Amino acid sequence: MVDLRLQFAGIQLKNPLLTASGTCGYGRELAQLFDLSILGGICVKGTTLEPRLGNPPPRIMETAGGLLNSVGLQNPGVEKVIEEEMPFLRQFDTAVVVNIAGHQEDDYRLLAERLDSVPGIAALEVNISCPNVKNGGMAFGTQPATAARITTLVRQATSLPVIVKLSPNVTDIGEIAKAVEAAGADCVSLINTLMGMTIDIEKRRPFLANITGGLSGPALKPVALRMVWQTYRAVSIPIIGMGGICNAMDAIEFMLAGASAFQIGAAAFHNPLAAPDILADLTQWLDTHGVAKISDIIGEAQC
Amino acid sequence: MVDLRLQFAGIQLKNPLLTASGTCGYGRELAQLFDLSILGGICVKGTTLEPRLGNPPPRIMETAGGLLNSVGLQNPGVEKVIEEEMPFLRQFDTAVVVNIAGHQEDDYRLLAERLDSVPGIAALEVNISCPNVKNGGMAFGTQPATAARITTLVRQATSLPVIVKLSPNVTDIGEIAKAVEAAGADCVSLINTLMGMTIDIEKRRPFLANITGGLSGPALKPVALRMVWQTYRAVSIPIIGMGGICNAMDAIEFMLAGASAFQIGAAAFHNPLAAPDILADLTQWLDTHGVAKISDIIGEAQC
Amino acid sequence: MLLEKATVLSNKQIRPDYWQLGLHAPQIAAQAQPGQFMMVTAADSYDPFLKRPMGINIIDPKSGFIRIIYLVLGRGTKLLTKLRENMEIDLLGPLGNSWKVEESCRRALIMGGGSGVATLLPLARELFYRRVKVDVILGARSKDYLSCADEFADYGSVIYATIDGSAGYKGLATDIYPDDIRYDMVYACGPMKMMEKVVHLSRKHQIRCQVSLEENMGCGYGVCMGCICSVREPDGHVVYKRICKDGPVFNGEEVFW
Amino acid sequence: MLLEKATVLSNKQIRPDYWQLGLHAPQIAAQAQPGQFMMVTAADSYDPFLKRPMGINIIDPKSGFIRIIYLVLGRGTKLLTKLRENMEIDLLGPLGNSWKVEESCRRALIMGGGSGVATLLPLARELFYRRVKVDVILGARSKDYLSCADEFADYGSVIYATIDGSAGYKGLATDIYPDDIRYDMVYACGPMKMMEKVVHLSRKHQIRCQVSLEENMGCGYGVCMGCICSVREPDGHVVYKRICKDGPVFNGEEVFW
Ligand SMILES: Cc1cc2nc3c(=O)[nH]c(=O)nc-3n(C[C@H](O)[C@H](O)[C@H](O)COP(=O)(O)OP(=O)(O)OC[C@H]3O[C@@H](n4cnc5c(N)ncnc54)[C@H](O)[C@@H]3O)c2cc1C
Ligand SMILES: Cc1cc2nc3c(=O)[nH]c(=O)nc-3n(C[C@H](O)[C@H](O)[C@H](O)COP(=O)(O)OP(=O)(O)OC[C@H]3O[C@@H](n4cnc5c(N)ncnc54)[C@H](O)[C@@H]3O)c2cc1C
Ligand SMILES: Cc1cc2nc3c(=O)[nH]c(=O)nc-3n(C[C@H](O)[C@H](O)[C@H](O)COP(=O)(O)O)c2cc1C
Ligand SMILES: Cc1cc2nc3c(=O)[nH]c(=O)nc-3n(C[C@H](O)[C@H](O)[C@H](O)COP(=O)(O)O)c2cc1C
Ligand code: FES
Ligand code: FES
Repeated sequence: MVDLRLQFAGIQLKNPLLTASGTCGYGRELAQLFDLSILGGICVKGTTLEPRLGNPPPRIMETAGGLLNSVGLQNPGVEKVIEEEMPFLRQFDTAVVVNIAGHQEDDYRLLAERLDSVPGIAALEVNISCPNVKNGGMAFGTQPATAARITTLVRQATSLPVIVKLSPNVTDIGEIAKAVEAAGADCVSLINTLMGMTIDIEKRRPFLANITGGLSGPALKPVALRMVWQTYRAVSIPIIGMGGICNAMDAIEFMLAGASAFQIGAAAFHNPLAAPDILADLTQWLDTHGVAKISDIIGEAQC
Repeated sequence: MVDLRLQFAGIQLKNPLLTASGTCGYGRELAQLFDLSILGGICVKGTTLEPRLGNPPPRIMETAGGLLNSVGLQNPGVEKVIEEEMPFLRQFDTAVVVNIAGHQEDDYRLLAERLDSVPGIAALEVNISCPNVKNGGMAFGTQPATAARITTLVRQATSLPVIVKLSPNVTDIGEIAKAVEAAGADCVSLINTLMGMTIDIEKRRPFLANITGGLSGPALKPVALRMVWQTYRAVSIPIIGMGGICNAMDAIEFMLAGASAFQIGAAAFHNPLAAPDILADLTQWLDTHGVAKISDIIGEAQC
Repeated sequence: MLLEKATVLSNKQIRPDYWQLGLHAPQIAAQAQPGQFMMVTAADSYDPFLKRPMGINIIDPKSGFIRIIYLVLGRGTKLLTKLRENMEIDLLGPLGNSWKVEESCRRALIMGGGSGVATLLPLARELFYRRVKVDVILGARSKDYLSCADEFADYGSVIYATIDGSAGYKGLATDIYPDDIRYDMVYACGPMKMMEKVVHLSRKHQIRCQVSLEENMGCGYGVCMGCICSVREPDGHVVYKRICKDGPVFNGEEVFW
Repeated sequence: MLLEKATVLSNKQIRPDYWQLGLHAPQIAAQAQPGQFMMVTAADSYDPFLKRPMGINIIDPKSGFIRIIYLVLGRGTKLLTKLRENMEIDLLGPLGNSWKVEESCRRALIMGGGSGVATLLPLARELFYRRVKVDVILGARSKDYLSCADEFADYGSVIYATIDGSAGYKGLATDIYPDDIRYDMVYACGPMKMMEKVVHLSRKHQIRCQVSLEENMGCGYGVCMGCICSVREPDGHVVYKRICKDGPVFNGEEVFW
């Protein structure tokens, strides 16, 4: 049976599957459906210094092969996450990745400092790519200089592994990845959502109250996979790939393109058991194909 | 009954529906399915100075809610198009838009000069956004300076209306649109395909021989619509919107977002009668909603 | 909450635009409470991608029978109409909280409109078995659109309001809110406008009320924060709550319209 | 070429992974020639988005009957298996060119492998009616996978090659290419490797041959330039031709492998 364990960027995973930030809450609901300890890891909802209400509803609209969301980082703030959510998450034998987001650059530093000594955190995922907040968010992730600056701030404030989560809403993702690599990122994760919108033609206004939202789901998988492929050729730090992964075959594509691990997001809306289902099918596929260690397939697609 | 006629950027259309470049050939095959004279216009396959073979197969792969293509501008070259295809197209009472593409900047000037005096051309669509060619193509459309330079070359070489077709593979489409507006474009059309890829996991190599391809179809509609919305706020020249339009409701969304007309591409693969079907449903919707002139809905979505 | 592969027992049109889907889903039927809902899809494809929230209209834990009544609106519900006997369908449920029935409740008013009527039927039944006297007001566009009216009649007295006057009172359900009866609780599910009005009327008469809200949902089980509504906390603060997890039933007074 | 709403007459599994779909499609049946194909979808959704190319296995212009034999491979063909009697399905067809049968043809060899066998049956029938003596070699993984064998037997002599030897010769169809017969034409459809071999063998024996090619298709009717193959022109130039419009049948000699 294939060895699914992975070790990269100072992160140890029992398998390559993590649940993506914003699509698994803090694990409480998924824990009712399956044992969270089966997961390689869990990336919690984007966490900010202060509690955030997020954007007004409607926040979700289905699109062909995916959905738009404009949640806008609703979360109880870092203190509540440490007090109330971390103890719950520590019960499980899985890597807990805390996704952090700021309004201003210094927020990232403060968040990283605050979380540095909290037990049970495997890594920080630095969200500089949220398309749904006015200040900060994606604006940070579309300019190499800002992206690098925030990376440095976080890198200096914590001894935890630093994963920088990149935005797909850019001309050249390789350029941004290089900038954050140079600034000290241990790992990059990509992609966050692609900015999109939909209009209610009866009301003649954007359907989402926030006007635009982030597209996720299988619709954007080809774009995400291309970006992982490009990033793999641009940097030498490991990559966590995501964007539309809904089954084991999708996941294998991402790993062959160069991802060391992958996250599943919207898949859990389509199928709440996506994580266990993908893990089972992945194991079976790797076994059938005689793969001894999952790490053997990383970046193995040739052209 | 609603008046579907439109006039903008020196182009006259009997209705807002054009078939998109590369998805309708030179009209011969569609003419077997319906009368091309029902169309607002037809944008012919990307035409280059010399004949082009395009990329090796496989060139097409389906994705969730869309497809990737890496055709790479296969076409018989501008002379054959003028000799063999234009006479055929002139038979129909529809606006013929010739989509032009070059390897190098000067190609665009030569193409525009050559086509300037050819009878029966309603406008030139300048393709600076093809993701499937090595030299030129998208590389031209992702930098404001190059995009503007090519626009100027074409503008100076022809008296025909100049539509510049923009790439979605950019951080800020408004910036590119402004650059080509300033350089003399009469109109912009958007979006061309989003760059994507897919991997054959059994063969462990990219499925498309060209490695990457362009994503089109409903999957990318939310991204295309958002870009039309942003561009409408960035420039004052008219916009021709496209990207995933498959039904009349989709088309109305684009017009409400700011498009003066729209193109349908991949829709014709899903439903070869997409053009007549959309026109019929569009007319009915506008009538039911008491719209007197189609131009009354352009950019009418408010937030 | 669990994912159950249910078998379709029947699926038929009962009103213009309304269909009734009978399912064998013993695990969910064993747990479901009146007011809870499920996430449902008929598609074996990524389009439509999301599951659809659907209230449970009949819950029979003994036989494992569950019924949904659905309004055919868009792509998802159109696909539901293609289900035939013996086909299988994935259900996620039961989801959300449920209608609260207090021990002290003696007389209750149920107000339903449109597709919201469906989720009120198991409540009426529950109230009936708990010996609460139930009055039901059902609103619809016209006589043809009134669903479950006969079934409600098994549990209480039913009156109608139709916009075109083809059955009962001509007008809105809220127009015939009984001013003169001191209900212990009012339960409402229907269009937002209607529920807002019910809350307003109940407040005027100092009667507590519960409403079941709707919003577009990503997950339906609380992970995405997609389906929020504004709720006023006791301290006056307005917070966002998840309709799918903290609701769909809320105290009318706390909802911030 | 036209778009026709066909009615499903039957849809059943005939072999492991192979299904047979009978359709009433009078307009297409009236026009279709052996070797032509159709673009087919079973989905009322944008996923799968593209139609699937499928050869026509029986064409009966009189009754309007058309049959397809399809291998269940991915999402699109899996959805085809859900079609039931009396359902409707959109067909675009007939598409492409057809097998060329020359007046002078007296004896022909048909070589089919895998799902490629289907499109050869109407050719065998045509040849039979034109009094051409037909030999058929069918290749498959095993006996269970041989389809249409009995039907071919109505039109000519049939021999088999199976990889596991469960029927006929144990090996590849091309292994039993009859070296000693001077056919006027060889017709082949099957895996690329097999067709390449057939072309090679035919060239060796100076017999002309036709092959029916496959490639992923965007449109199926010639507008997208998606489905090309390399063809060597008489002047030696290699050009790209559209399989859907200029093919799917090509002279074996001109295909550039
Ligand atoms: C808790 C709850 C219980 C419900 N119970 C019932 C019921 O018992 N019977 C019934 O007919 N309807 C019920 N609805 C409404 C039902 O979910 C929608 O009518 C349905 O989702 C529409 O899907 P569609 O594919 O037809 O429409 P589309 O327009 O194609 O849907 C597009 C997207 O919008 C969402 N959406 C559209 N309308 C609504 C809505 N009113 N509420 C939530 N999401 C919506 C869809 O779920 C989907 O994600 C309930 C909604 C909620 C939130
Ligand atoms: C002219 C022609 C005639 C054909 N006739 C038959 C027939 O009679 N019976 C039969 O079983 N099969 C036939 N095929 C092959 C058939 O089209 C594919 O098996 C089918 O498209 C696979 O679809 P899927 O959804 O199962 O697979 P998926 O893997 O989900 O398909 C993904 C995409 O790849 C395309 N694709 C995958 N395999 C092929 C292939 N071999 N050829 C072309 N496109 C492919 C699909 O059309 C789709 O666009 C024919 C192909 C061509 C080109
Ligand atoms: C409802 C929703 C909320 C999200 N919230 C966050 C978030 O808080 N932080 C973040 O970094 N990404 C967030 N994302 C993005 C996902 O983590 C992921 O990058 C994206 O959805 C693409 O993956 P998918 O297609 O598998 O969903 C969110 C996505 C969705 C759908
Ligand atoms: C097979 C194919 C070929 C295309 N060829 C061209 C082309 O030659 N020139 C061009 O400007 N756009 C080309 N496009 C892009 C389309 O014109 C259009 O911009 C894009 O497909 C988005 O619209 P859609 O989603 O409606 O297809 C092509 C698209 C497809 C699918
Ligand atoms: S729908 Fe996801 S939290 Fe309610
Ligand atoms: S599939 Fe479009 S040209 Fe052949």
